[in-house]
Amino acid sequence: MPTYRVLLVVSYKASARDPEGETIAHELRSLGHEDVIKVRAGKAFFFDINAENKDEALDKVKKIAFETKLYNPSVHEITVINLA
Amino acid sequence: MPTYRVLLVVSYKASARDPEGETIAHELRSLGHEDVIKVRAGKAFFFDINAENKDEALDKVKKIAFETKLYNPSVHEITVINLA
Amino acid sequence: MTLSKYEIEYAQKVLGRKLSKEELVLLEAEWSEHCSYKSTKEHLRKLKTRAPWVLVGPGRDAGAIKLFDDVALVARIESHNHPSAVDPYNGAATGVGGIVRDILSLGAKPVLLVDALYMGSLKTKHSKWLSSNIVRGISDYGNRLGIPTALGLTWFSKSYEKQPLVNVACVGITKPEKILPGIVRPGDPIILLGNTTGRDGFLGSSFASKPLDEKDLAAIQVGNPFIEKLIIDALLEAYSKDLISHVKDLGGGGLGTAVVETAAQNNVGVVVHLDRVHLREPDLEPFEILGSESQERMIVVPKEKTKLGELFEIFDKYELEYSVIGYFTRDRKVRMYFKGKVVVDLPVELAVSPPKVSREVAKPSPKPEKSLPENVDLREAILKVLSSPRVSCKDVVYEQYDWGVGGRTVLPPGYGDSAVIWLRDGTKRGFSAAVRGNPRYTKLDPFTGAALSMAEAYRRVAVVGAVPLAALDNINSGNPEKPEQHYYTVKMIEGLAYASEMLEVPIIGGNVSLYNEDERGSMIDPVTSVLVLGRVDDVSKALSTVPVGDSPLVLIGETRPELGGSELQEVLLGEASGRPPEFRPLEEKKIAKFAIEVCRRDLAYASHSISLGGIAVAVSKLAYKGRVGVTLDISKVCRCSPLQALFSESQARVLYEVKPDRINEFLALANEYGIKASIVGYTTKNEDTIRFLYNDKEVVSVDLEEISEALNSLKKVL
Amino acid sequence: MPKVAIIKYPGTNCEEETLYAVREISKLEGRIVWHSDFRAEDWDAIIIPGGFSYGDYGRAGLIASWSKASEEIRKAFEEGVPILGICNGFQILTEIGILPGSLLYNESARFIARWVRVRVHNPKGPWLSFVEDNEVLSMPIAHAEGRYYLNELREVTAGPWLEYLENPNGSVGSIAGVSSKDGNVLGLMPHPERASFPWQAPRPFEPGGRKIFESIGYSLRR
Ligand SMILES: Nc1ncnc2c1ncn2[C@@H]1O[C@H](COP(=O)(O)OP(=O)(O)O)[C@@H](O)[C@H]1O
Ligand SMILES: [Mg+2]
Repeated sequence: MPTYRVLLVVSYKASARDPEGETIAHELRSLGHEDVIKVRAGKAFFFDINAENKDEALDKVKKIAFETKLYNPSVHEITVINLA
Repeated sequence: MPTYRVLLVVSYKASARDPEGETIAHELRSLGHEDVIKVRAGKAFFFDINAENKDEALDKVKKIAFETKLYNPSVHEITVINLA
Repeated sequence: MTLSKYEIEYAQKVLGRKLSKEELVLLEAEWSEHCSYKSTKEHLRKLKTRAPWVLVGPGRDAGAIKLFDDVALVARIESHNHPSAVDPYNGAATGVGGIVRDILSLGAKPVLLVDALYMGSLKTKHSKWLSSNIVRGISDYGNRLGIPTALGLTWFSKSYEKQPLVNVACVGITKPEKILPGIVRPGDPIILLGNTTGRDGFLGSSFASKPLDEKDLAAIQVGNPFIEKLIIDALLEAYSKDLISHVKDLGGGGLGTAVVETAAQNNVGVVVHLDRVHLREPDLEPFEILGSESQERMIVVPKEKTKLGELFEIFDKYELEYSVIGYFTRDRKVRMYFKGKVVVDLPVELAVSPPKVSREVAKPSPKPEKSLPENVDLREAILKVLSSPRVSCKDVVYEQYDWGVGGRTVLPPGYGDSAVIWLRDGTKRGFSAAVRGNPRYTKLDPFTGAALSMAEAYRRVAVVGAVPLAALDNINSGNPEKPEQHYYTVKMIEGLAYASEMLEVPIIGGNVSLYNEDERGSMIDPVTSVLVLGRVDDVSKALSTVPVGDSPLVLIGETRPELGGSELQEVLLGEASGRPPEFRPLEEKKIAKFAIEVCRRDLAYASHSISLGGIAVAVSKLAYKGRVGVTLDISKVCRCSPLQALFSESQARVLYEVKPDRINEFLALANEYGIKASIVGYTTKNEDTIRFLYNDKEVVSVDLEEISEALNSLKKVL
Repeated sequence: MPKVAIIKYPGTNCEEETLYAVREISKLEGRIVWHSDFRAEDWDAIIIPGGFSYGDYGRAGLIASWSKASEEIRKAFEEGVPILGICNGFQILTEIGILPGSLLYNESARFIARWVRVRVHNPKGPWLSFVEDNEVLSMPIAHAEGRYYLNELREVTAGPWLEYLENPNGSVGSIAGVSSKDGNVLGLMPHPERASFPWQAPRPFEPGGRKIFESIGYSLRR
């Protein structure tokens, strides 16, 4: 089976606050980076995972993330991206 | 100027080791997810940023990350992805 | 919504009109169990709350005592059980945030955080996830505040698999005359300070007043410890400049509750312009602004209106947001406006007086004590008990907490029977705190269980040399609408009342958390956490649990064959039964007085109060901590079987490592206090076994290495 | 009397006990200075105390390094003013680039607070003048990002540096603290201000941080 690289990002849902992102955005703007409208922070995990194809790799990561509680669906959202 | 969303991921270079990723990969495998070859952990920042176009948005984020040292080139590597 | 149809009708009858949506939200919060204590108020009156040194009793955001003539101690305990079941990380974190703001509300500087955690078996993925995230939540939030979490309690049982209990407490210091009296006058402006108000956490307090239901996720909120730290620093700076007359945390019920309670306590009215509140989302509706429980917000009432500029300068320095949202009035009404329109117009009195509810109690039938198997292997029993997650070392937990920030921590977690905090004021004065709770005892006998929580904390405070002065309690139990569950709540309160009366320790605050049921409606094991605070005259004399070696071991107190509800029982039979150990207040008092004197005269090197797992655990932990060998003669402990001698959880007992040259003085002192003292063994430097004798003959010996392995078993699962 | 600035950022939380040690042990005049008010020329020594400046967001010490105070600290550094960075202060000094290396997330990926012992190598300069070579000091640590990392270790081990006897966080070379070659700038993860009075140290530890405050007091008054 080939190995794929999948990026999983866990961040707070849009309806929740995100103290880290809010603080960074605020400080960046006061440093003069006024184009920065918003920052949301999160945790990233690069997975190298064996799968039949790209789509399966993505699905596997999603499933693992859910089953092993890498995120809490009641507060977090995830972004999953195929990298290679 | 339109607003673009850019994802910046900061992770440790191989030379600096990534104990968190190693631990997660190890745990996932011992839970039976043997397809997981490797995990690298990092910090993610979703930027909503004003720019003329997608490419400029990406460049702006890279520049901010470099200038403000959101990553430290001697220990970190970055991944920058245009989302929308 | 938890407001009953009857309650709505009652309010409308009093008013002679229909309630507005905003009024419904206000009453929903005010009349919830969380804010009104409607099921427990009449019982809580039984608690002893007075003593000459009590400065503020129950009723305010926190209680206070006079520690020294020039030092007041302010304290409060609270649960965050329901939020922690759904989002353990933020649930526990925001629990810490709330309790710290309560201490600030009395004008004090927070100097100690305490957590009492009751979590699942650690055998399922879910309970592991809950436990590790609860600890991480407290760590990430508490550490950022610069307040040491130097004391706690960690319990595991499958009863808490899905509904953990997270009790947190905070202790602060100030000068007695600097305690904010909570007084406001008509005309005083109200400033809302801190975080923006958003939809997050809408009506979390009524969420805590009903059983766990997965649909309640809207109440989840993310804590922001960074803002909280700025609020702490800003308020302390404003207090030092005498700029503030009243502060209140926006806790359960949000803005509505905070202003209404302040008005009620002062017999005044209040006007609030909801459209002046600084918001997170611009489109918030008035009822949402009113009921939002967004974290890290407080109302502040300035001392002099002419010095508002100075106050705002401080808030600006810390880049904190604030808005002036209203003022207090003479007319004892709560009126709220939104864009010029009246949305709330209620008598304050009505808002704080829900109609009476009547709650029945029914006593469940007791379970007979199951007998232990015959021929229990002592060695195996010792190692099994030591490796139980409840007994084994909690360093995986407390090493994630910054227990030393402030430079005041004298006995860090793991080094003493209670925490000792130095005032760091040019003297050696300080205070001590201990927290205890035992769900097994309480489930078998809620009255005795609650009394023993208090007795154990009381004893532990005394053992480090502190004079116990006050207690706070956190009652965790089931659904008050179910008589066989409400029984436990009522009995625990009665047990506390009895213990506080008998031990002469006033209760200066507490918290009741009801509706702790799992998804099938069965009650978690009820428990009362009790925090006891004591005065330390010289922190350098505080007795640790680290022995030196080559010294006699003396057991203080009477060992009886009390194995009901014991750790041994649970470890061997998988379940506790029978009666828990007896609460013996007179013995506890004598021992406390004795223990204080032992420290004052510096007679001992180390000590450990005996509780969970009996003398077997106490002696193993001493040996482990000091890396010394121990010889203990079981036959000198009591005239009962070796199993009973080693594992009985009889209360009112302490094990001491006495300084060899002071042993006679120590024994004479015990004699003088009318306390049983037996030399049961001795410690040995450079040895690495614990040898248990019976009538001078060795019956079992365990290597320190095995002990250490057993005591470190929690690390492998958490 | 020589004056010591203790710089406070939003989120700094060890400034008071540090000030207490400066006054009681160093017998120096100390003051807590808000980062944006800090000016290099007013002070004889600088301490950046521990805490969570800006919540440790992004990375410990990162956002604090954006403060205007950084330029002033650099100015003081160039003028040879003694500088001590404790825990978050150490992280900030590496972020500003005054001390080499980086402090990465602990190997356990958890916050760790415990008593440790460190061995002092090549002591030199105003912060270690009372410490002997190879002397072992006990102090508590309390950090999440304390794993010291540097490619070329010789850069720091030639000068004064601190070594954990039992590496708690995975630091390369068990490094607990590093220093400028002349010892004028010292950064360390353990907290000397929490180990300055006998009753702060539980058996079997000793209050090892006391020597650092005694040293600077002696060095400045001399
Ligand atoms: N959740 C916790 N938070 C902080 N400290 C804790 C926590 N749980 C236990 N501790 C600390 O761990 C130490 C050991 O506690 P415990 O397991 O009750 O055993 P012991 O009976 O030996 O005191 C105590 O110092 C206690 O304060
Ligand atoms: Mg509160």
